[in-house]
Amino acid sequence: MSDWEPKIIAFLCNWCSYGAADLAGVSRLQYPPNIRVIRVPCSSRINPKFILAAFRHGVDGVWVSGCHPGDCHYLEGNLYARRKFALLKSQLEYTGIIEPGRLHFSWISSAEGARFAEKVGQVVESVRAAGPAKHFVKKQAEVP
Amino acid sequence: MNPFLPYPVRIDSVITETEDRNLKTFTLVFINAEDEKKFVYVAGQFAMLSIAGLGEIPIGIASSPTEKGFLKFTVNKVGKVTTGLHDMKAGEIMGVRGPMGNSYPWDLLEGRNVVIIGGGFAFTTLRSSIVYMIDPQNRPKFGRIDVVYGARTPGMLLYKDELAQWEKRSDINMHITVDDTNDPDWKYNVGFVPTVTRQKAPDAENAYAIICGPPIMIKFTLPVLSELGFPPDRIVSSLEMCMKCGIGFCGRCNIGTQYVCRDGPVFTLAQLAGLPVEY
Amino acid sequence: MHSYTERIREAAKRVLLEKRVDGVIGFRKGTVPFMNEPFLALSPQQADLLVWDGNCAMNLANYLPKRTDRVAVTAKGCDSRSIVIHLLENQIRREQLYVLGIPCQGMTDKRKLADRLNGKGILGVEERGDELRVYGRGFEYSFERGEFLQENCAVCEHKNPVLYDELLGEPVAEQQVDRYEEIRKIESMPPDRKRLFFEDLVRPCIRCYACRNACPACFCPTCFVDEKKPQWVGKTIDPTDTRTFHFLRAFHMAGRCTDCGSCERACPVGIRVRLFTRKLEKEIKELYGYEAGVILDERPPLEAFRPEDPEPFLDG
Amino acid sequence: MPDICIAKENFPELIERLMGRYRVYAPVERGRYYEFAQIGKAAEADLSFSNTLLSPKGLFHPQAERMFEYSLARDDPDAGIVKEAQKEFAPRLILGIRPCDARAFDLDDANFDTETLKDPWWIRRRDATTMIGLACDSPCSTCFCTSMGSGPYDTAGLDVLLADIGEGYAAEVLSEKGKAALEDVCGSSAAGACLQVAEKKGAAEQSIAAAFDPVAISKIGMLDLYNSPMWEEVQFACINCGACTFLCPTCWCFDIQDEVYADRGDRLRLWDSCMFPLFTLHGSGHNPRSIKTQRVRQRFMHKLKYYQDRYNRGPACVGCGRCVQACPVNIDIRQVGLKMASTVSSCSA
Repeated sequence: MSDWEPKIIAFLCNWCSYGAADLAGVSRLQYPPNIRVIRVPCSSRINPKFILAAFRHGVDGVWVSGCHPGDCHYLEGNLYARRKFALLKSQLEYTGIIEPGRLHFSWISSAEGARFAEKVGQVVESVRAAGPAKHFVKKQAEVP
Repeated sequence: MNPFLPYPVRIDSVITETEDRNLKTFTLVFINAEDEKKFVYVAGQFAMLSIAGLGEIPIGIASSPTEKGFLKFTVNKVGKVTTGLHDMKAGEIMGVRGPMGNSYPWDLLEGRNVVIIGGGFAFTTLRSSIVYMIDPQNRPKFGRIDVVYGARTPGMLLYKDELAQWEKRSDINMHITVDDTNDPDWKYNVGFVPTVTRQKAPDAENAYAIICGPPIMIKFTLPVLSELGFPPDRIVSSLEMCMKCGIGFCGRCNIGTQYVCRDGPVFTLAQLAGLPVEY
Repeated sequence: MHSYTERIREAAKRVLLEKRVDGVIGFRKGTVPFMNEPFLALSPQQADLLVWDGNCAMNLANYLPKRTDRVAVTAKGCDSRSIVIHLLENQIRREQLYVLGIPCQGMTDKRKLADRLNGKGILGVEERGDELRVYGRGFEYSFERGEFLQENCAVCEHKNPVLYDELLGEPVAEQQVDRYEEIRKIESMPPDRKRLFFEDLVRPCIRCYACRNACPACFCPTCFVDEKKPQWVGKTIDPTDTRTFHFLRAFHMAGRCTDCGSCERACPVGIRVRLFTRKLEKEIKELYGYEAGVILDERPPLEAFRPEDPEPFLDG
Repeated sequence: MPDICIAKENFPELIERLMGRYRVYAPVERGRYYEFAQIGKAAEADLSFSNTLLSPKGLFHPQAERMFEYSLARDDPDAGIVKEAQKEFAPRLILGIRPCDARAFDLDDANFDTETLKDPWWIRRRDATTMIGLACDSPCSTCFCTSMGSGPYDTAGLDVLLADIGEGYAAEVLSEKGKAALEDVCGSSAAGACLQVAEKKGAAEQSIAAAFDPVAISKIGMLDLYNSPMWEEVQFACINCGACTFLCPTCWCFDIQDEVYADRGDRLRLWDSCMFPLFTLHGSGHNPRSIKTQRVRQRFMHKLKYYQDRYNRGPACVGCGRCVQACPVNIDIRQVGLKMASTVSSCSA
C-alpha cells in the first residue's frame, strides 16, 4: 500500500492548459509525475463517457483543464462545457460512482505555467487523500 | 468437442491484394497438426476467424480443399475485428472455428457445365471452387467451366497472379473484366459483369451458375441468366449475414426458417423464392 | 366511460374527416389491467377504439420523431412538454402536429396497488370518478384513486398541457409540492452509502433497455451502448456496466426530461430510474432556473449558457 | 398419476436432505418479486409463489456467461490462444419450477442439443440438473399454457411433478433422475390422492382461457403470414425494448463479445434480442431488419411460425404470459396469435 501512487488522467485543452504544461516544462518547474495527459481541442470536447471510461479502466482521478471563461479559442466552447461539468460532477458524486476528491476541473491559460505545476500538486494530493479507486473499476465481469 | 472453441492457428503470410489496401489475404497454419485433420472442408464453406480480445467474424474459405497445409482467407477491412486483423502480422497467433455452413452443391455440379460469376471481393469462395475444379483429380468431373469476374479497376482484382495463370489454360474460360480503366496494358474486358455475361453468353444447357458479388451486381445479372435460360434451381448464390455462433444457435442470421450459417450460406434462387426477402 | 374518451373520439373523427391529419395517436383499451396500448387510428372507425383513463401513462411524444405524415396526438401535461422538446430539437415540425391537450388527473401506479393487495392477482379494474374498483378471484376492493398515483404524477406541477391545438377539458388545478425530498435525502448520505444505495437500486437490471426506449427524449440513431469503436460500456450485467448504463442514460436526459415516468413504468423489474433523472432536474432548476419543455423559445440548458453561470465544479 | 404423498410438515426436512446431495434452487422472495436462487436453508424456499418475474432460463443459459478466457501478455507463449473457462457443473436441483417453464427447456433443446451440434454448457447444465416441478392451481389471468400444448399440470421436461393436496404434496416421479432425487423419501401411498389430483388438474385447466390455435398458424403459408398487413398495426406501439425477449423462458438468442482486462480477456456469451437493431447489423452497415416492423414480425414469426415449421413440435411459446405482463406498451402475444391464425392463406399449405 505504501508504494501506491495515484494514477490521474488529465484532459488538457490544446490552446491553454496544454500550453501551460509545456511552459511549466521549459521553465523547469517541478511537479509530481502522476498525471497522464490527453490533449483535447477544447474542454467542451469532454464527453461524460470519457470520464466514466477512465474510471472504469482504473484511474484514481481525472482532471479536466481548459481556458478561462471568455478566452475560449472557439469563443464559447468552455461556456457550454461549464454547465456540463457542473451537472456531471454533482451527478457522479450523487450516484456514488466517485468519491469527492477524485474529479477536478480548472481553468489555466497557456501563460500560467507556475499555476499549472501548482495545480498538479493539488490534484495529486487530493486524489492521494481519496485513496486507490476500488469501486468503479471493471476488473473482470462478475459472471458465471 | 466444443463447437465454440477455435483451433489455434499462426498467421503464415499476409498479402495486400488490392490497390486500396482494404483487402488482405491471410494464410493460416494450424498450430496442432491434429486440428488440421479435423478441419475437413468443401469449397463454399466458411469459418469463424477468432482474434482474442476482439471477437470473431465469419469469412468464406478462399483456399481449396485440394490445397493442403494451410487455410487462406481474404478479408475486407470494415469493422472492429477485421481492422484488428489487418493490423496483425505473420507469426501472430489467432484462431479458426469451423468449417461451417453447407457448400456449393458439388453433388449436383458433377457432370455439369459450371458458370462462375463473381464481383469485387466476393470472389473468395469462388477461388476455392475454381482451384478445386481445375485440380487434375477433379477436372474430369466437370464439363465446360466459364468464369466471369469483375472488379472496379484492374488494381481491385483479387488473386491477380492466379487469374493470369488461369487465363493461359485451355480447360477454363476466363472472362475478366473491370468497370473502367485507363491502363493501356489492360488486355481483358471492360464493362460491368451483367454486360460481359450477356456478351460471353455461356450456354445454359446442362449448366449451373454460381453467382457471388455485391447486391447491385446480382440484381442486374440475374435477369441476364434468366434470358440465357438458367432456371432458378440452377442459379446458386452465397449469402452474407451478421453471425456470432456460426452454427445456428445464436438466432440472428435466419431468413424465415433457414439459418444462413447452418442451412446456408449457399442457396439456389428457387430456394430463396420460398423465403422472406430479409437479407 | 371516462369523459375524455368521448371527447377524444369526437375530436379524432373530426380531424380525420376534415383531413387535417393522416392519423391520430392515442390509446386503445388494453388487454390486461392497468394497461392501454398506444394506437394509431387511421380512420373514423378506428377512432372509436380510442380510450382515456388512468392507464394512459406511456408518453406518446415517443411516437413522433421521424414521422413524415401529419398526426394528431393526445397529450397530457408531460407529453406536451416532451413535444416541446421535440420541436426544440427538430424531431418534428409544428405544422405536422395537431395536439389534443388533456388536462391530466394523474396515472395509476399498478405496483402501488399490487403492494396494497399483497400481490393478489388483479383481474379487472374500473375507474368511477375518483374511485378505483379492483377485483380478482374472490375479492373486490374500492380505493380512492388519488392514493395510487404514479410517483411522478403525485409530485407533478404541470398537469395541464403547455401546448395544444385543442384542449379537451377544463384545466385542472396545479399544485405546488416539494418534488425533491427524496433526492435531498440521498444527497445527504455519506459517499459510501450513496454508492451502495445506487448499486442496490440497479442490481436487478437486465439491460433490456425498456427505460431507454420508453423515453421520448431517447432518439439517437446509435445509442452509446451500441457504439463499438470504442465500446464505452460493456454489455454484461456486471455492476460497473449497469451503473455506467444508467448513469449515462440519465445524463443524456439532462434538461430534456419532463418526468413523465415512462421509464420507471416500463422497467420490467421495477427499478426507480427517476432517482437519476430527478437529481439532474433539481440541479438544473437550481443552477439555471430551467424547467424542461415549458417554454418554446428557450434552448435546453445544455445547449445554452450565460456569462454569469455558476462554477460549482471548480475546486475550492 | 402421483406415486407418493409427502406431508408438508416433512417437506423442510426433505429439502434439507436434498441440499446434502444437490445445489438446490428454489423460488425465493425478493421484495415485490420472486426469483429462482440457490438456497442455503430450507426456509428460504417459498412455494406459495405464483411464478417468478424472470423465467428460470438463466439457470441454463445465463444472461452473461464466460465461455473462454485467454492471455494477452506479451511474454506468454500461449497469448492469443482461446481456452475453456473452468466451470462447475455439480449436481443441482430446481425445486418448484412451474410446468410451463420446464417445458421451455425442452423446446430450447431443439436449438442447443441437435444431432450434429451440441452446446456444451447447455448440455452439461441440463445433465447436471434435476427438476422438481410444482403444478399450478391458481394460474394468472395472463396464463395461456393450455393453448400452447402445455398446461398447469404438464409434465414435459420435469423429473418430478408435485401437486399441492392441502396437507401435503402428491409427487409423480417422471424419470430416473426424479427417482434418484426422491429415493430416500419416506412418504405415504398416493393411491388416495389420485382422484383429488385429477380434479385439481381439471379445475386448473378449466380456469385458463383459450388464447389462439398454434396449429392453425402452422397450416398457413410462411410468406402469407410474413407479408400480412397485420404487422403494421401490431408494431405501432412497440418501443423495441428487449423486455419481452429477456423475460421469455424460450427466447434463447445470444451475442458473443470479447472483453479485455489489461493483459487478459474473456469471451462472453450474453443474452441478445431480435428487438435490437444491432442484432442483425452487418459490418458493412447494411441491416436486413433495419425497421421496427421487421423486428416485431421476426419475434412473433420465430415463436409461432418458423419454430413450428422447422421442428414440427408446436410453437416456441409455453404460454407463461410474462411478455404480456411486462410489455410496457401492452403488445399481447395472445392477440397477435389470433391475428396470425386468422390470416388468409393464398394456397392450401
